[in-house]
Amino acid sequence: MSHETFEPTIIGFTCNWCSYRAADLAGTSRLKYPPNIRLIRLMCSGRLDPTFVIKALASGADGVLITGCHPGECHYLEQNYKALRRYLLLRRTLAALGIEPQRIKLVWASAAEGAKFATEATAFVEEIRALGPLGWGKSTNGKGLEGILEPSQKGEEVAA
Amino acid sequence: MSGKNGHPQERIGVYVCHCGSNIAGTVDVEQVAQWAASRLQHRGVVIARDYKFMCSSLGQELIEKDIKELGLTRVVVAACSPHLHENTFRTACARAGLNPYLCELVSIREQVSWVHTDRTAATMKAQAIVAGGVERVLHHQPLEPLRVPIHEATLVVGGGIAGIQAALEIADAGYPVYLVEREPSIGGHMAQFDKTFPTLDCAACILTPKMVQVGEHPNITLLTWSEVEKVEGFVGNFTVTVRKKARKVNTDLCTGCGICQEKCPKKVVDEVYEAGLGYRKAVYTPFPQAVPKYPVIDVANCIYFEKGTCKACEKFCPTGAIDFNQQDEILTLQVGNIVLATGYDIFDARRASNYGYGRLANVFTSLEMERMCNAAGPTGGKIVLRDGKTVPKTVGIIHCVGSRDRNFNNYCSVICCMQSLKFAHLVKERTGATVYNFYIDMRTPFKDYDEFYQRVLEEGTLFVRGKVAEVTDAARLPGEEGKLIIQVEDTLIGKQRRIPVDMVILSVGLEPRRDAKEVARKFGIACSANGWFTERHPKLDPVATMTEGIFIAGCAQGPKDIPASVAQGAAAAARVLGKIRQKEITLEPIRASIDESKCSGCRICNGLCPFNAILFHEDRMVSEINPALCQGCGTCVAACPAGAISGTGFSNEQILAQIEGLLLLNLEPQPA
Amino acid sequence: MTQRITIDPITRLEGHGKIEIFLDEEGNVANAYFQIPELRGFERFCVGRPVEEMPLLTNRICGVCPEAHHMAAAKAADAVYHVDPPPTAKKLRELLYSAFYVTDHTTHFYALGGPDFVMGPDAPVAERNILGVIHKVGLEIGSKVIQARKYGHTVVEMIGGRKVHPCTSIPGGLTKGITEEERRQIEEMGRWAVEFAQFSLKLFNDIVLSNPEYVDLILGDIYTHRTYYIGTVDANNRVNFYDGMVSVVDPNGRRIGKYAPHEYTEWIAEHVEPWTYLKFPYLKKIGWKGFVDGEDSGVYCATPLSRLNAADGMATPRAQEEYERFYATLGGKPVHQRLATHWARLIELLYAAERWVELATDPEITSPHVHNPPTATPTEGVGIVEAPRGTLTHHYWTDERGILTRVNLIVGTTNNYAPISMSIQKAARSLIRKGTVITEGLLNRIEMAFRAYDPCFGCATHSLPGQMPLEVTIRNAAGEIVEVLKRG
Amino acid sequence: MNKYLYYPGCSMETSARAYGLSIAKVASHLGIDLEEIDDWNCCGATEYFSINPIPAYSLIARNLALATHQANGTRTVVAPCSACYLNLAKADYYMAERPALGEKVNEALAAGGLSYAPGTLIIRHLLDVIIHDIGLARIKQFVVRPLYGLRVAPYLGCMVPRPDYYHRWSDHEHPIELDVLLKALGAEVIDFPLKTACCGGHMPHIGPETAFELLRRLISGAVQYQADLMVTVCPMCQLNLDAYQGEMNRYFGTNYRMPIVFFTQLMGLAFGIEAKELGFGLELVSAAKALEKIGVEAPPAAPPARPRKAEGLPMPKPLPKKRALEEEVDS
Amino acid sequence: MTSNGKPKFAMYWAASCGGCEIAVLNIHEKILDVDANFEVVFWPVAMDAKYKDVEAMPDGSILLTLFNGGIRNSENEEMAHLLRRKSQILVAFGSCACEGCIPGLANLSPVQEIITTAFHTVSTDNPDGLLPQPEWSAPEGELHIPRLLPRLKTLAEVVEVDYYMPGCPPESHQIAAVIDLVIAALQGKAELPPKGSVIGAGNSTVCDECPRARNVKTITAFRRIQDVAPLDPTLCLLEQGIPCNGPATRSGCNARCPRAGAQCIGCYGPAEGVLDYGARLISAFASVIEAREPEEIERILDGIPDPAGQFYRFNLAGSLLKAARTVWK
Repeated sequence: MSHETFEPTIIGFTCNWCSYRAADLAGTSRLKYPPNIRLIRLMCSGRLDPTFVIKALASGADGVLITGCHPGECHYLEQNYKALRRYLLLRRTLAALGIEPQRIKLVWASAAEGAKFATEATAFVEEIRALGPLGWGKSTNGKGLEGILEPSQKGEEVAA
Repeated sequence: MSGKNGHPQERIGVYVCHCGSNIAGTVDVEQVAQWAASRLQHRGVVIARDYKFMCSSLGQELIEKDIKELGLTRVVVAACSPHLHENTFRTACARAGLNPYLCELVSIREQVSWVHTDRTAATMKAQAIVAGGVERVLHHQPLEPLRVPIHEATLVVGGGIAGIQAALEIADAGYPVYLVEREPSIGGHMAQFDKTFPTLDCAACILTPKMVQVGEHPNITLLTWSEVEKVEGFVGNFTVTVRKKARKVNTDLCTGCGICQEKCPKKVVDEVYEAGLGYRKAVYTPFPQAVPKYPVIDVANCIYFEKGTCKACEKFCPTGAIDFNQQDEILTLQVGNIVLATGYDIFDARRASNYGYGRLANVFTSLEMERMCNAAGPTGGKIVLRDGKTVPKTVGIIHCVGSRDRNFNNYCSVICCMQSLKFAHLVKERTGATVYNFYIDMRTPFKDYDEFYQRVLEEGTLFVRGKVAEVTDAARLPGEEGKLIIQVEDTLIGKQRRIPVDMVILSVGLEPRRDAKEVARKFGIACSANGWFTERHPKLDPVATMTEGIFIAGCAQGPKDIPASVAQGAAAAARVLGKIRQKEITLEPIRASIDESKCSGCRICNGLCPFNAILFHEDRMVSEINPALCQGCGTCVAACPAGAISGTGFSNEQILAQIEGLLLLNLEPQPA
Repeated sequence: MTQRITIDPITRLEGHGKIEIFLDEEGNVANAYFQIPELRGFERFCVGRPVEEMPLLTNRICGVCPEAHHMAAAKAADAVYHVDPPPTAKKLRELLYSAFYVTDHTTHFYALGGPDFVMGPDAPVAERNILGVIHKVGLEIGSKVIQARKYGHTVVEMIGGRKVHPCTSIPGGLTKGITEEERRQIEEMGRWAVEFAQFSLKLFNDIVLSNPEYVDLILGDIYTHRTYYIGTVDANNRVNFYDGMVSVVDPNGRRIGKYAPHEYTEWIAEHVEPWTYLKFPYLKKIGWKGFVDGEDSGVYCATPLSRLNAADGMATPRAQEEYERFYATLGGKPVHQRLATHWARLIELLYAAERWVELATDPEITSPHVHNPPTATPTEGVGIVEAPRGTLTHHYWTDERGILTRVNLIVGTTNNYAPISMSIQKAARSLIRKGTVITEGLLNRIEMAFRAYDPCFGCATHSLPGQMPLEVTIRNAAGEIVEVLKRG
Repeated sequence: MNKYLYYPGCSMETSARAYGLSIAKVASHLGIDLEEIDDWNCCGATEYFSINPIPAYSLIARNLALATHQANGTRTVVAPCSACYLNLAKADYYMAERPALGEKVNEALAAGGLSYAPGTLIIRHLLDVIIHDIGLARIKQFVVRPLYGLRVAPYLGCMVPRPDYYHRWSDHEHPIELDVLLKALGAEVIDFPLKTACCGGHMPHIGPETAFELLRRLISGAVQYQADLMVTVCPMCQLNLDAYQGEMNRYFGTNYRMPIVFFTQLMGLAFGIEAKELGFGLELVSAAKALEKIGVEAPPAAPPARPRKAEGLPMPKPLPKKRALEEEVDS
Repeated sequence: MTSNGKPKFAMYWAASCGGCEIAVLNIHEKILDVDANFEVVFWPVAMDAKYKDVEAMPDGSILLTLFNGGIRNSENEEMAHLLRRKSQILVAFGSCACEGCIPGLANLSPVQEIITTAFHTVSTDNPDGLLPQPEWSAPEGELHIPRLLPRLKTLAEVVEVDYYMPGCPPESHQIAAVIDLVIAALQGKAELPPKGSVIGAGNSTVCDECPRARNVKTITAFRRIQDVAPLDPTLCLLEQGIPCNGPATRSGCNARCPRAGAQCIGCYGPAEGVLDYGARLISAFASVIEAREPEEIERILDGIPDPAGQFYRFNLAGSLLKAARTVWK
């Protein structure tokens, strides 16, 4: 896909108490943001297992948005700090594997911040669009990873 | 991945809601339904329907009918936010005999139709979301909600007006209450006040009867001079450890006659009740109407405890109630609910050093002023300067000290305007002095408040609109010598003014208790950044907290005046009573559990749970989760390096499957 | 008319190889290429790793001699951090290493190289293996062999933490020492190992040296090359496996010099041929003259035989005796007959066992002081040990945090790539002639040519793992395949 | 021996020689080793900031860069002049806060083969060092000629306590560091309400009338409180108050004769050093009369920190930070 | 060993170091049980064998094949397919076959880079920058060497695997146990585990077998092992700041490395049911870091200078991402 027409696929993780409600609020307030982002609800950003992020990226997502309550306002008191730490370490690891750390982003949004959610979502889609496709499998070919293995397998042999 | 190898045995029904035109307006719902029926068939989708209003009784019946006739084992509804109708559809499934937790509601309204405009894109996203729901629901398990019996007793922390109100409401309803107060007497700040705005009725006159009620109420166990040390357990079953500090006075013998206080030779500045403006003895009750009536010995200042001699109180006590050897007691209370009404501290005016409090003798805080006005106070209600005799001729009252000020607190402390007006009135009434009020904005909402403002205006109090720059005793112009000069920009005339006065009253703001954050941690509730306790919902659930069974009332939740505090006290009580009457409460069965055979006892998870639900068995070297304490956040599930912890409702399998669904990984190949 | 015989895969050497033989018009051997098809990339993917992990990562270059890589890496890491481990740490490392030598040489003699002799080169294939050996020499001896390997590994495990891929060496020493109880066991096993080594030499004596056919085979010209030899020696120019200077002797046995680890680039260079993934090390000072032997060719050899040739003797009494008998029997230094390597290996086996006992009885050996934490800023360092299959060189560069920025490895077997190729060529030339009936045994003799080196291409191909069966392809002058000799 | 890097600034040799002299004496007395920064240049106490910040900051940063090269063993730069102190601190602070600025400044420095990493140095005012590193207790030990009976107005000016980037001072409006120091010397210290008010700064040159009014407020304030003299920590304050007092009198038709001295001069006196060596006599409004009072012995017991009237209402205690200092001096 | 109706046993190495073979030899006496109960038909490292015979064998005629080594080139892949066809039970034997092992780290860089680097080292005399050529015409004729796959694959990526036996190498006592199990199963005395299971390993993680004392985990700093002195011989290494992978690494090795004072580097791979080893470890380490401010957290994370190596040392080829992005491009 060429850059102009590139429509990124983004998975967003929300926490049940703040950011998911922020997303709901964005909806009820009829605020618009691009359709590229698909949300998954967790009870808490502390539930976010880095596996989910890597799984998403490996299965064709071009970016992952992680959202949770503001520090100090976690429904479960301080679990969002754990999310923050995992996020920071995960970014470093992905970077070491050649994935632009900007492809994952952590955003705090309270239940009242529907507008913030919408702007952040829009901004993130644009950031990812600018980065271009990640290329780990295409989300729509129904095969995920294998999707990109095929080409490389066709040209299986590389000239040494 | 288990998501891939499919679950042919499951029979899934997919229901796409039009929500009138709310969804159908942007999403081609028929298309979504057909798509699901064809492309997700091999994932177990046996029927996919669209309907005008799924949440209508007809819509629900549609689902129930299919469950019965088509033998559905899973249901996916694509409609609005689960926060609105999850329950609706779960109950529908339950009615049809399907475990409610085998139903998944995905939002294509808040997350699609209302936030997107492009119909094609919106429809595609809706399909992805449905696919996500289908993949996810394949991994759902039938669950039973947890039921926990509720202990009838309630703990109320804080004996201010809010706590008193809550305690009385619950006790009157016939349920036991423990009221814990840190100070020797209940009453809180209100007991320090003289008059209350706007009605100007005497604080003591309306408060003391309630205090007495509390003292005498058969259902209320009053624990003053006591502090909560530990809180364990969960809604319905809290175990609370309270330290009952040694009064050094045997309350069974003490009659509260007060002789000990007369005879005690040691005079101490009373920082608490008299706001530092007056004195008390080393053995004391904070004020005559104290409840309970029993004094306490202030060990830190008692001559006997310092020097080993004196014992004046003991000598003169007619009933021999003084007991120097009395020790702290540790009580363990079983309660079902907790109300926190721990109140506030006043802003420390010394921090705003440009107003000279603490340096310039005749600068007073509003709380000092309350005491000074109070007939029972250090000056017997006379308004005088620090020398204790001179009556001021000019008085300046400065609003918003420490409030609405980025150097200190950004918020408005709510009560200061009305309080300042009250002082303006009292000062005028008692001294006839000229009174200036320096304000940023006048805030007089609520019943009869603004009327009171008008009244004070008519009384001839002068109002200067502007934030005071400084209060100084450096005279520079004739007539300033020996006065306090208030330097202020009068924003209404746009001029700098220097107004010499005899007395300055700082209307200080309200701040969270110094130890608010620590208390929040102790009770496992959340604090806002500046330390006020966080309510479950700012509008719809103002007295509940995120932690089941713990409620908040009064200024602990944020600055408010007496009427509001009382209202919240009563509200919290009502919520508690509601819970008690349920006898038992059902908890969402979203819980984590540890597979002991997989647990390596690495103890990574042990420190992660804010609710202390994870315990470690040294003997077996494995960790275990107490399901009743677990709140289901899933942090430990995500953290367990051995993958030994799993969480119901949001298991790894469910989330990973949903990811695959959202990314359309397992679609039936397009029919050519 | 062409005849075809197939051998596949090449067996009983760790790793893989492939031989291409071209015939001329007369059908005689024009040339033979020994190709290595693998390359693993350690030089590349170790970059970015913390240097202290190298003893663990480079282990995985070769599971046959991980101890060698562990040691070379540990020594290189010490050098990178400019830290000198406490004496006990060094001794423990050498003790581990000696025990490993016993295991490794035993494995080779009985499981890999030995069968050719024990069973005879023409013995049925199905019997020409360790189980065959056991069947022939008797279970009692078989279990001795197993015992020897077991003891060696037990010591490796006691000091190195694991039987395969030890893990205890870190920059500045070891993560742990040994207890007196462990020391006692180690000593006991060591004493047994000494006996076993002597037993093995006797076995070799009885089965091989007392068999004129084998002696001819050994002394025969097929397996002889007059090359340079290198090997690590201690201060007294005695063979040492763990530490010292690398001694270099010419085809006449004259020592032309000794170099310290950090000087290796002045002595060794690697020649590249486009038809193989393996490089051909040679002596820089002499230069690369192609696959030829003699004083003018930089081709050298690094094997047990080379080590004996490059040294003035062995550092332990019994081994020294054997050393002298060795040269007496084979007509003085240097010995160029490659098959003598098997004997040399057994002498090293004895030395290793004796050294094992020496160290196990060293008073310092149980001291708890086994680590000096590094303090200097890490920069660059070289570590050299004698791997059973040749001198092993690790060379690391790091940034100031000790993160690798560059890595160079010259691995034991690689040293011998050129001589091995030459041996094969020569064997082919002398064994494949027009009209020669190529028999199983004859093909095995081709294999014997390099099996003597105990080449480990698991090691050599550290640059990229991959399996590659040996196949001997014979092409005529037209380049058409005359036959593919695959093993089997 | 406490070792510091010393940035004297331009006035020590000229308008504030009394300060320079007394610092030298007192420092050696207290065992403060002040190592002057080699080749230091103007601190940038000019209006240049308002014209172009980069050169202004570079000018200051050069001093910091030089200091770092010289910083063996110590990281602390001591400036006796408030303006110097503020500017050096300001440069260090903003170079850290605004990396872009930091880079530009370092580009400029690079031209001279210099560079400065913000945060490397700790920039402190002499008074701060004396109070916190030497400590009132030790200072008291050095006092051989207590300033009993001398009534002094402590005057800090605006630049020392504000903006106080590193929160070193007890208060921004009413710091008491100077007060307690003078108390420790035995002087009677008035609670001078104008201690951080403006001395006029550069106004004498720009708008004399404004400057005179500001000076009048200060001096009349001190007079109201019957101070024998005003004590400053800043050459510019001292210069304004001392040198323009006459003109100010003429302008208002007043006749104030308020001596303005540096705190180090009084320290020297209390330590028994000769007045001449401390630069007394260099001031324009002579302090001689005031100094006579110290000759007078038989002092009244030093007044308590905060007189509490027996009758009347109790005063609130000061904030902990201040109380600590007061307790130290009272002890 | 003569053919005698005994079930047939094969062991093969693809891209491996030979350590697995040694580990098998290290079962010592047990090797004789193998001999007694199996006919070893194919085992390159230990015996001369007949490749054509393997081809000739009827499909499924080998009962048990232990396949070690990763899939690095097309030959590896062919052998994998061949042995899959011929074997009833195909075991991915050892870390390389299961998850790529250390050679899998090669998946951090494109294969071209790997070759170029190897042929431009300090000691390489390569003025013309020669690189090995798949086809090369020597004066006497054409020479061929195999091309390499763009990345190293695990056995399961190319053929269906019946059992996984992790470890680098698998512990000998585990191998012995598995051999006993198979023999017992042959004699109908035991059940084989369901296909796809991991055998010869524990069900938990290394900590389960680690004797070191443990407390509630909190990490204030990560430290490099050589900087920790003295090393507390009895306390959990992770609690001493050493990034020990034990918590996330499957048990079965009896915690060898931690016992020896060295941190676990993860050779036994992920625990049962874990999808991505690195992710679990990232989550575990990060969760217990004692800091809330991003700057502070970053400072602590600087203590892990090589996250890719730390978290995917053995597992990269078997991880969800399988290789670094440069390899995919």
